[in-house]
Amino acid sequence: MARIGVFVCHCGENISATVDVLKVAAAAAKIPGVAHSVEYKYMCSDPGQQMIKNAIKEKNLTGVVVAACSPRMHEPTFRRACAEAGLNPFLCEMANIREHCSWVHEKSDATTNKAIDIVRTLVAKVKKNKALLPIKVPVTKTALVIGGGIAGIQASLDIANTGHKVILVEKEPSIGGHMSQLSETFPTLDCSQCILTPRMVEVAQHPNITLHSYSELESLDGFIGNFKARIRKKARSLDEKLCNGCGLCTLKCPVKKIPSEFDAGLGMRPAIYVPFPQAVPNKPVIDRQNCTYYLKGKCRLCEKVCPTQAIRFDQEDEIIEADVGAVVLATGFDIKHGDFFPEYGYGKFKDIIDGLQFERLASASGPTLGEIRRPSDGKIPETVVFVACAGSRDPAKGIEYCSKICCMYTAKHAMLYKHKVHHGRPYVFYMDIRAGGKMYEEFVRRAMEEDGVQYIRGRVSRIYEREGKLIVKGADTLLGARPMEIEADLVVLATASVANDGAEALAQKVHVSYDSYYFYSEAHPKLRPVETNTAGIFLAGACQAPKDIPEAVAQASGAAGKVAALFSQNELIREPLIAVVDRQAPPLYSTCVGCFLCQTSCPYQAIEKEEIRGRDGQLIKTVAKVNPGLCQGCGTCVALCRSKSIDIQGFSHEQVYDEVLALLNRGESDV
Amino acid sequence: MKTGYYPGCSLKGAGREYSESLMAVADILGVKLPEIPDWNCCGATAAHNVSHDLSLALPARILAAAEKDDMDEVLVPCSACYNRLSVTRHELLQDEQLRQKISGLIEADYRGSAKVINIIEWLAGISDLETKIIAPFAHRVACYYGCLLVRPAGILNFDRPEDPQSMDQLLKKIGATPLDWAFKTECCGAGFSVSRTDIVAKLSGLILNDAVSRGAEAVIVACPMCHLNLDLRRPNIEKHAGKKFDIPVIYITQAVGLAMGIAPNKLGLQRHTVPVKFSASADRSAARETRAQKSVPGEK
Amino acid sequence: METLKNKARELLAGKTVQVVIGYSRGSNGSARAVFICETAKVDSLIFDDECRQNLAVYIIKPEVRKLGRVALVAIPATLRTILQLAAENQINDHDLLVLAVNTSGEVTTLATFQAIEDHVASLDMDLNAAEKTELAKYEKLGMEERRQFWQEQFSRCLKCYACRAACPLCYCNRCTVECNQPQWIPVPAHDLGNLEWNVMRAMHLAGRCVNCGDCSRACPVHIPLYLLNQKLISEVFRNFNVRSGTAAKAESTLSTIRPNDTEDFIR
Amino acid sequence: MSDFNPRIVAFVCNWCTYAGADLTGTSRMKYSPQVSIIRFPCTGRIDFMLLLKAFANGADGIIVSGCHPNDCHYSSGNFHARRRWIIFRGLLDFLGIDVRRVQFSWVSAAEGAKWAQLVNSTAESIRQLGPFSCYHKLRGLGVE
Repeated sequence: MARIGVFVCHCGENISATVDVLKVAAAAAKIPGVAHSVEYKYMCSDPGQQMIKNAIKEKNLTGVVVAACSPRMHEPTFRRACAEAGLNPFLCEMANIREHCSWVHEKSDATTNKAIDIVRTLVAKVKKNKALLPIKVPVTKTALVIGGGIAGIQASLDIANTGHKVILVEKEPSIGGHMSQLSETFPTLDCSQCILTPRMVEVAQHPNITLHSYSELESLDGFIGNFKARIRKKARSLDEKLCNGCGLCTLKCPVKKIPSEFDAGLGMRPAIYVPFPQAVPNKPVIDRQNCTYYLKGKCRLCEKVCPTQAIRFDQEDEIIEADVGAVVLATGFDIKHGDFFPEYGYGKFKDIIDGLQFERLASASGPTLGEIRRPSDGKIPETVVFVACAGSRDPAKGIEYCSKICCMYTAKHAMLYKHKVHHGRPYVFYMDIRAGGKMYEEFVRRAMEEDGVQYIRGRVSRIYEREGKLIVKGADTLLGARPMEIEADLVVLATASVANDGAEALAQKVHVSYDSYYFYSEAHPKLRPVETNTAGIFLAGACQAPKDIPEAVAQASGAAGKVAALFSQNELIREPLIAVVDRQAPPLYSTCVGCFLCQTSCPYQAIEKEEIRGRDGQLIKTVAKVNPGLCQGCGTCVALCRSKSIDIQGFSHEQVYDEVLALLNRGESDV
Repeated sequence: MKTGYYPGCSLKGAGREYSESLMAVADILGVKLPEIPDWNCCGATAAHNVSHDLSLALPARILAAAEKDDMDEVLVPCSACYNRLSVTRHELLQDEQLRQKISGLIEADYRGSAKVINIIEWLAGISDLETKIIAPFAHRVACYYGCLLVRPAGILNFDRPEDPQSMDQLLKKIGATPLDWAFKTECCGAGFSVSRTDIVAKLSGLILNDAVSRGAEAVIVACPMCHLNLDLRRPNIEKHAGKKFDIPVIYITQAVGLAMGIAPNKLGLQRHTVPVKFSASADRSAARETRAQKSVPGEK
Repeated sequence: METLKNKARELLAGKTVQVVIGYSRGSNGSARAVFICETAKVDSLIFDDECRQNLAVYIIKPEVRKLGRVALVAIPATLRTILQLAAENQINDHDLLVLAVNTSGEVTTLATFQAIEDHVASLDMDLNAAEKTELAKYEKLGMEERRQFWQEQFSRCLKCYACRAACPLCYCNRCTVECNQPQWIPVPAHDLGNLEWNVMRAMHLAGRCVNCGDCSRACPVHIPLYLLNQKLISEVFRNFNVRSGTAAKAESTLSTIRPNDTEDFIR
Repeated sequence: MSDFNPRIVAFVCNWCTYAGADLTGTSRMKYSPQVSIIRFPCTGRIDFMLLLKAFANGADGIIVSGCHPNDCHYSSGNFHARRRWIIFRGLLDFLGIDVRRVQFSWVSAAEGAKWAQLVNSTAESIRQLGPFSCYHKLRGLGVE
């Protein structure tokens, strides 16, 4: 027989002003199973809590209902009090007679009756509460960082510096990402590589970081604290231990005319190559699609010249397995390429390039050694038109968002051009200028006012080629939408920042949600910006949304902080309000029939298949099993289960069912 | 599948060679194109500047008549008419109340069952077109789509608005070499043909200039208004540009007709202001141009 | 008919299957299910318009599974049931061999789910004209008329659960009506319990029912249960554009979502 | 009907609507006391059988409310609930059970005012509809 204690709080006047608390306590006392019912001025005060503790001991209560404020306010307080008195905290419930009653109704019998209804409801619930123990999940204190751009690098270093192991996976032959391609960075115009490469080296040398370059995540299973990662290390066709990075092979390789990915197609590289001089690791890789040996079966020149005999033509991809406790996704972004702007002739005319290509032109380490020369004929362009919002903020192009970085880097590009070609005429077509950020607006102003960059507010309608010039047609909407044509030698399109090609596939591999543009979704747009909805998986950088470097770095450090916090304990303690699939004695074993409706409905992939086998090891039936590490306790599966085989602790069938009945059936406790 | 034919006013007047050539082509193809009984003006550019209801009612009446005559689709060669009819169908299918209102105005229940198709959709839909080609139209051509054939893209959902390809594909089919040029969808001056010939002269001039400079032997059009501006207004254009253009402007149906070996006068070519001949000089200049183009940096 | 018998004979003789489940003539001249384990009995097999029972109901029964591999004579509804059962992880591919039959006596052997899917793809999933008109008739009634109609119908319900027993998709080991903690459905056959039972039954079949009609045929008091099923079938198709029993890998309608599902009724 | 006070049960999710109702309280907005709240982790948890139980036990109206689409604390629970309700409403309506007695809504943790307004308007419309006696009459023996 239940022995429930009801404790009615006045909350000073907050409750007692409109609710007759004495009546409530009296009525509660009459509810079957209530062994003790009192009211007090402030239940949350020390004496109030003491009252509860004493009652638990003296009346050896089996459950407690505190009729006071919202559980969102004081549930932890009272549950702690119960625990201190030796009552399982999950046998304590709160009846919200303040926010949901005394504060929202006038003083009246109806209000008091409602308070009584609420108490009766919670008494009915607590009678069916079960003593629950918090769930403990072990934590593997190794982090997996996917993506070796600035965000991934920052996250790796920050985590490694807290003394935890990091596995960094980069799909390209070298880490560095887009930042390593940049010439200068806004708003300071300091050289990108100068600030990045030291970080790259630090990653390579850090004792806590294991770098897998030229590798990709194959699969990720498990749950927070306990992931199992399989990493595909793509064959470099080279023994990394033997290779000393002398680069002889890359010089001798007969194939030389392959567009360099690093130089955004403006430069050339051999078939065996290091993407760029400061690459980390500084070890070449053979591009098998273009290597003569793989195509024709002969050559092997690199093998001959290699002083350490490191070349391995027969090398195969390798699968590396790793246990990790947390994952940071830092896969970055890409920019729109190809036949995306037929009206701009992008991809048709050599001298219409995108932002990254301009970065390479302006970069001292680029194909033109930092001189602005147009791709077609290497001439120094007299007139350059920069087009902002090329694709961004354009529903017709299916990209409705702002790419965020274009305003700033376009200003930077125009400046760099002017600094390098003093007599040059830079024009910028823009919609709006979005220079929110420390020293950003000032930077753009400088471009306009000191460097004399011509800003034209209007969109470009069409670009076509005429007698070796690029005719840019647009309108100046600040001068009465005057149509204008500019004869340009070079056009730079600030094409939209978009998610990487592989973004969707990866998201599905690791089970994180993503938006309609394939950017990864944060758990909460404001309050949980670096977490995903999948516990233990965090976000850093532009894979979540277009970002500039400082933002990406800040988020990376944030993610690292989250990982460190997770790793700061040996076990995760989680509220046990999770779903469980029932188990029965043989021959039934479980009422679950294994239709696995629950599995498709679970947002957390928390439902697994469990095979029940007889002694002879022969399969008897396959039933659902909830992984307590993954389940977040939404209960969607519970409502879907036809045979009512899944129940959820804290909101069980019995609890909510009895609540409904108790709420609506005013017994003799009625007034 | 019954395809009705809506000529519209121009094809009975200034642009009658468009209609003549279409009929000649349809004959060879053995396709019947019954005119919509008792059709009326689509309202052209005037109606929608005056009254929204009127601009919907006029096309709605035409389409309702087509539906009444059990037509599943209506071929509308004139781009302007095509545009008005399509927009009307779209708006009325979007908004039930509006549909009922307009149906009331035209005293007929417009249901929207008849699809509106343009000349290119129609020709592209003919499977055995190639088999009818006996004299391939082996010329370098600039396919000129104009404004109304592809816009508003959201409503017409025909080809890609900024760089349409469908006419080029069609011209390839009949043996022509469509050129990549810049003025495919630029405005020719349209309705200013009468009120502001200077504007027409300027805009149409730019179009012809680019076509010629890229070595086109003919400009192919699908709109009587474009044709009128580029052909009938040629003297004004030349005056304004201060140079001569001998490049002919041909309706797509005329090009197809020629490729089918139909006699020029059956196609109404004799009605053009600019004589339809593909001068050797054009060829040479064209050849020169293409060589130039090759050497032009950036050109793929 | 002969082709069917020959097929069955061949399958049993060749030990391809251990039992053929099909139709035979019942004592009262009606068609009833028959389980044939030896070639000698094959001749009792029949197929005609009388054969409407959805024999898939047997294949998930443990006692039938014990018999070994099954060859199942299947009408269209049965084929879809098999796919639905597969989608709900109740049967595995190659568990059974399907003999798809039609009224013109043709027999198609379908060995894999893929084969069944391809076969089913050609079928018309929609309710037939008669069903549509009847459904519309009730939908057109006033709310109060509908309520009275159903109250009258359910008042006859005996809670015999024949509908449940006849339904191949009611395969739970423990039905919710057997839960007594809490007692979801009151035991006695009174109006409330009857309504709750029938609402629950219909809801549990939403997005799953293939409209075989066996529940209604099984009902001793002739409650038109098929109306409820057909209503939900049309609702599911109208709202989610889903047809149950069309694919062996399909996700269940109610356990999947589309962010753009209608919500015109939500404030 | 004027003196009729309907009993209305609100099934709400813990993260959005329950918190929203708390906000109504902290902002001291007033609403009709006929409505009592039962707290669930998520609308996805709400079993359609519970709605029937509420009616069977004397409820004249029901409110089911949770997070707006895409705001679900569990990312998709409300979407599952929405699907379930689409079907359930269709069935109830077909059975001649007045679906106007079940009010579905999305009320976020920030929409204290919306909650008050929702409760009042629902209470009013239920008052108009009168007691749900045709359903309550069904209640026979052995419901519990």
